[in-house]
Amino acid sequence: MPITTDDVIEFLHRAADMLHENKEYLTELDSAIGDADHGINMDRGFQTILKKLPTVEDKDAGTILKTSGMALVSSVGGAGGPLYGTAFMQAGMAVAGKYELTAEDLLAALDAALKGVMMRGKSKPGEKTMIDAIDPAVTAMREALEKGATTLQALEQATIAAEQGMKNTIPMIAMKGRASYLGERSIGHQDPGATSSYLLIRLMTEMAREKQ
Amino acid sequence: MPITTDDVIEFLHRAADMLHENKEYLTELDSAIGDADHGINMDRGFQTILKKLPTVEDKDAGTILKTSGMALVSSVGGAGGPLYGTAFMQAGMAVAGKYELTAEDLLAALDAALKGVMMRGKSKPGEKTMIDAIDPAVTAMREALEKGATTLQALEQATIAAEQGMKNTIPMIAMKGRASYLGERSIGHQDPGATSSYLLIRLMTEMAREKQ
Amino acid sequence: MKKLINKPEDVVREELEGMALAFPDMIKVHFDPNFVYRADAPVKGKVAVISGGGSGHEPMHGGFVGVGMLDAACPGQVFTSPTPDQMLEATKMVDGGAGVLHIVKNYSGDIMNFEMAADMARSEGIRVLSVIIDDDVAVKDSLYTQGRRGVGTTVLAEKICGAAAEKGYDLKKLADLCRKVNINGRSMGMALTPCTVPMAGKPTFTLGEDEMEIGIGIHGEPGRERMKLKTADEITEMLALSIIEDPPYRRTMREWDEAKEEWVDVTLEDPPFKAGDQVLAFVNSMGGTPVIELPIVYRKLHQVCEKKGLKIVRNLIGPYITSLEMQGCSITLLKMDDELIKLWDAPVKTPGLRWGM
Amino acid sequence: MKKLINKPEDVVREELEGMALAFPDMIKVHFDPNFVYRADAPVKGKVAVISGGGSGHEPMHGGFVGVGMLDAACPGQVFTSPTPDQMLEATKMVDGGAGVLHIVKNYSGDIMNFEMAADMARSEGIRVLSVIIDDDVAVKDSLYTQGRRGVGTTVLAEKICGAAAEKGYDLKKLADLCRKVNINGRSMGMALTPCTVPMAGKPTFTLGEDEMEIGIGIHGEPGRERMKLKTADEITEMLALSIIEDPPYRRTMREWDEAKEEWVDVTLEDPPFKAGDQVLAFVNSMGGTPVIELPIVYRKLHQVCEKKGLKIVRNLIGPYITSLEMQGCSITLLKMDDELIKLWDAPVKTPGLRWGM
Ligand SMILES: Nc1ncnc2c1ncn2[C@@H]1O[C@H](COP(=O)(O)OP(=O)(O)O)[C@@H](O)[C@H]1O
Ligand SMILES: Nc1ncnc2c1ncn2[C@@H]1O[C@H](COP(=O)(O)OP(=O)(O)O)[C@@H](O)[C@H]1O
Ligand SMILES: [Mg+2]
Ligand SMILES: [Mg+2]
Ligand SMILES: [Mg+2]
Ligand SMILES: [Mg+2]
Repeated sequence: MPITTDDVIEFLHRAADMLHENKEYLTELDSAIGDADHGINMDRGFQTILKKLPTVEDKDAGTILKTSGMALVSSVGGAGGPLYGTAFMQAGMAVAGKYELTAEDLLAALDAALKGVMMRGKSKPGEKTMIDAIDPAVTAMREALEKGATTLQALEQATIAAEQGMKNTIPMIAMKGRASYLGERSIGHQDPGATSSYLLIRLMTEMAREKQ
Repeated sequence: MPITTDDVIEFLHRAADMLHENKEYLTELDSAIGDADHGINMDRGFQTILKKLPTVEDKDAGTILKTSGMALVSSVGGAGGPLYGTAFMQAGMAVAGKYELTAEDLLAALDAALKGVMMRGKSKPGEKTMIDAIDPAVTAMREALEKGATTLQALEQATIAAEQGMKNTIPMIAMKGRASYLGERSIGHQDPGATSSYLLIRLMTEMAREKQ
Repeated sequence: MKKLINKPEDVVREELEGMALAFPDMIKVHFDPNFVYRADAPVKGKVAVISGGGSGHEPMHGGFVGVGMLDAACPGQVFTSPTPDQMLEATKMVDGGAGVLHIVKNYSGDIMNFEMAADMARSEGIRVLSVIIDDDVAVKDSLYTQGRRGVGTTVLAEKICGAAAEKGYDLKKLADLCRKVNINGRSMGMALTPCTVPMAGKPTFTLGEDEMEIGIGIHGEPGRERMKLKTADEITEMLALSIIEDPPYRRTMREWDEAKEEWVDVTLEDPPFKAGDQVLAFVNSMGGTPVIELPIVYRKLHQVCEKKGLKIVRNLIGPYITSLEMQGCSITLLKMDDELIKLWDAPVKTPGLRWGM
Repeated sequence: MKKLINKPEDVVREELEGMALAFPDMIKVHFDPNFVYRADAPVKGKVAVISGGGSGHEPMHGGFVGVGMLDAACPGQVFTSPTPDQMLEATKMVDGGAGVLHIVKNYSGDIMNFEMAADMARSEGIRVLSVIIDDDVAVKDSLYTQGRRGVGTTVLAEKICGAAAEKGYDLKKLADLCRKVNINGRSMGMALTPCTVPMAGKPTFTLGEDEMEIGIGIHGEPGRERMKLKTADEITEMLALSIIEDPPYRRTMREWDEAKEEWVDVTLEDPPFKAGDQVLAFVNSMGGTPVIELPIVYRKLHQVCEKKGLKIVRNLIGPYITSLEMQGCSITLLKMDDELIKLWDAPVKTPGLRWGM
């Protein structure tokens, strides 16, 4: 069952709700090694997406995602804004013009998002950032699809990998973003960006499961 | 037994010690209705007097007192400095040129000090200031001397009156100085300036008793 | 007590040493007795303007010494009036032959010490007139207190009189101008937090986590009311209305009468503000207030003035008459006319206030 | 949390409204997206200089907009980088046809948002060059972190580049000048107390009654060391020596290459200070520091510079790059030459910095 633009829009709505619910949690994580605003930032960004959605509801998935990315870029600020904004914009470019997405399209979008974050943040895996959640998820999904898994199965693998990647950030020393100034003191804390990324991937999987 | 310039100098030394010992106490009183510096101010002023004394040790009582007054004026600041400074300078003028002081000279000096404070502070009895200790003391001493009392007896009366005057400031509403801004809230606190004035008058009496 | 100081007793001297090192083109500092004076003093033929008071209110007064403002400033210990010998020596140092104006804030200590200094200077042949600033509307009566305290209007009077002296006003005219600024300027302040005098080592007063003091003095003197914390808009409106709606204020002050050669009592009355007035609006930080908060106060002040028909023609926003690290603000409104506007706009070059040069 | 604000989410907007009301002769404010720009923008034929960053550091940057300094400033939420659309719209508004210089502080958020804005502006046909300020010697390595943070030197770069733009420097020459200021300027700060971001409602960090943080960043980022409180002289000496004895610092930064039309990696190295250097000494208040304490710090800084053979030829003392109500200070030393001195002395007229006009 392909993913429709309605599904994409539903995802954005539910993501906004989910991030709003996790606002305190993400901010709490950011207060340990950052500046205590990641939850506030994500919430503000996704509320802005909701405001922009009506203008693109009948457009292709690429336009919807690009518009969402621009909404994030222009409302979040900080590091989270350009990173998630670029991720959504690149994901949108990867599926430009499409009204229905296959599992491969979804993988391409996620991969483009990952590359976008790496390009924008000049970062790579192992630096205690959101990349540590997204990168293993993309790899797991690709491998699952190559092995013939269904969309749901592939997403489930991606979620497991993202969760593991998120947890792997705990013992890491931060080398990017504000947390890097803490040096050794950043050890022992879970990265907020990796956490929000995991939550978004998990939400995709939940929706896929419900649509079964 | 007349009062010599040596007695005056001894008084200033002992006053300096006594005020140093009462520094915290006076400051504590001032913290309730003023700015918590009266003890610090008096201590600084009398230490400055001690520094100036060697230059006038062989001079007349008037010069010694005027020099002390100037030392207070130039080192204390605030309200206490000009008030006590003027008191000592006026007292000095009242006994200018004298090397020995009678009880009447002492009364004249105290009276001049009182007038000096009233002139400088534009104040009168009943306003919750040092005047409320000095004014009754001067009256008591005058009345005692008129009735034929000895110097010691007259000073003893002055001390009793000063103590009573000091205690009378407790229920008063302050109408001069910083305490006046407290209005009703100044009631219930003993005026620091009246306290230091009482302590100085009591010291005079103690010295007269020892010299008997 | 957390402070960027060395020994508490050295704070004032070391601050003055730092000022002397930092601004040698504007000021010089004399020690024992302590005063700050214009680098080019005395300016021949110009009336000299002097002020002074306890330290802890920086940049006032030492930071206002320089071309177009004060000729000298006498700093006392923190929150303690300076001594007359400071004012006397400063007066002698900066007198350019045209006399000296003493601008004195209405605190008993300041008044008495300046009075003695003026007497001494006159006995040495220097013409001195003194004008008292008493603009704090938080103090309501003058009968049972020392009267209104001198606060924000002092800064404005120093700037305006400094400019007038530079333009050649004579001593009499300058004193009249200073009195005019005083009766047309009114202020009120508030505090969110107290401050700690270095020598005392503990806060001068305490406030609960949700309390503020409205009508506070610059040494932490109690104000009109201690109340629950309110929003910036509510606070600003309270301060502004207290100032704008203040009824005519009448008090008797001692001034030197040059003809009679004695101190005489002078009765002065503040004319109330009225719709149509042009004003200078001064939002002052108590010292520890985040800079970002001052425009928020100014914004509401602008709205209140507009509603009351007052037109803000000039403004000043920042920490100019402070109380160490106290958080809070004060508002001063000064009714302006063409003379005052011209003098306000005139060039000034001091460590704490500068424009036009 | 005690603050002179209304709703925490309205702080930035209301501050901007207050600034617009207070300084209409110097600045205008654009809302949605938010930016402050010169009242007379665009100035035809002049390169425009823009900066921006999180709010809470006032007067930086909005208070530095005006003749002789910035053409526009983009304020983010408190301690949060602004968004690219702010910089894009500001860039379009102030471009006078000669291109725009973006002065960017080295924080990942600022870098990324400014980079996106520059790309967008170029795609709309505006020449944009960006120079990054990274002068905080508290950060020792650039390999395992984002690199040194941009702090006090930013203020000096904005003043100097603003003056140069006014004098007709072209875009390329202005970017070179800005880079020169950056590699010759170094800073370090310290905090006695934390500060509270309005939206957070509680302090960003905590310090014991007898503790201070040495090497702190302007958002309360951890410094080099948390230690027992020391005297002003000891603190000043620590900061000054960390700056003066800082070894050559090398880092790679991304800059736009106009010939190649792409972002390229540029490696820069700070030349160390040496005896005989002329310097500008900048003592900055973190916002809540009593004004009286700054000259005490300057006094010792002067002594340390003298001992190390550095000659202070200019100075700046006050709250210019603040962290809300944080108490503490930072020191910046900038090696000066005739070009920089001339540009520093040039007239400037902004809400936060003003002289010569
Ligand atoms: N250079 C970077 N590359 C990738 N991710 C980054 C980078 N810098 C920061 N991040 C991510 O951003 C998260 C912080 O986002 P947020 O708190 O919204 O922004 P800010 O740090 O500006 O306050 C971090 O937890 C980290 O996952
Ligand atoms: N106008 C006045 N006349 C007489 N005494 C005064 C007057 N003003 C203040 N005092 C006295 O001075 C005392 C305070 O002295 P001190 O604390 O040294 O000065 P300050 O008030 O400047 O801190 C008061 O307790 C009061 O007795
Ligand atoms: Mg954050
Ligand atoms: Mg006192
Ligand atoms: Mg006092
Ligand atoms: Mg942030």
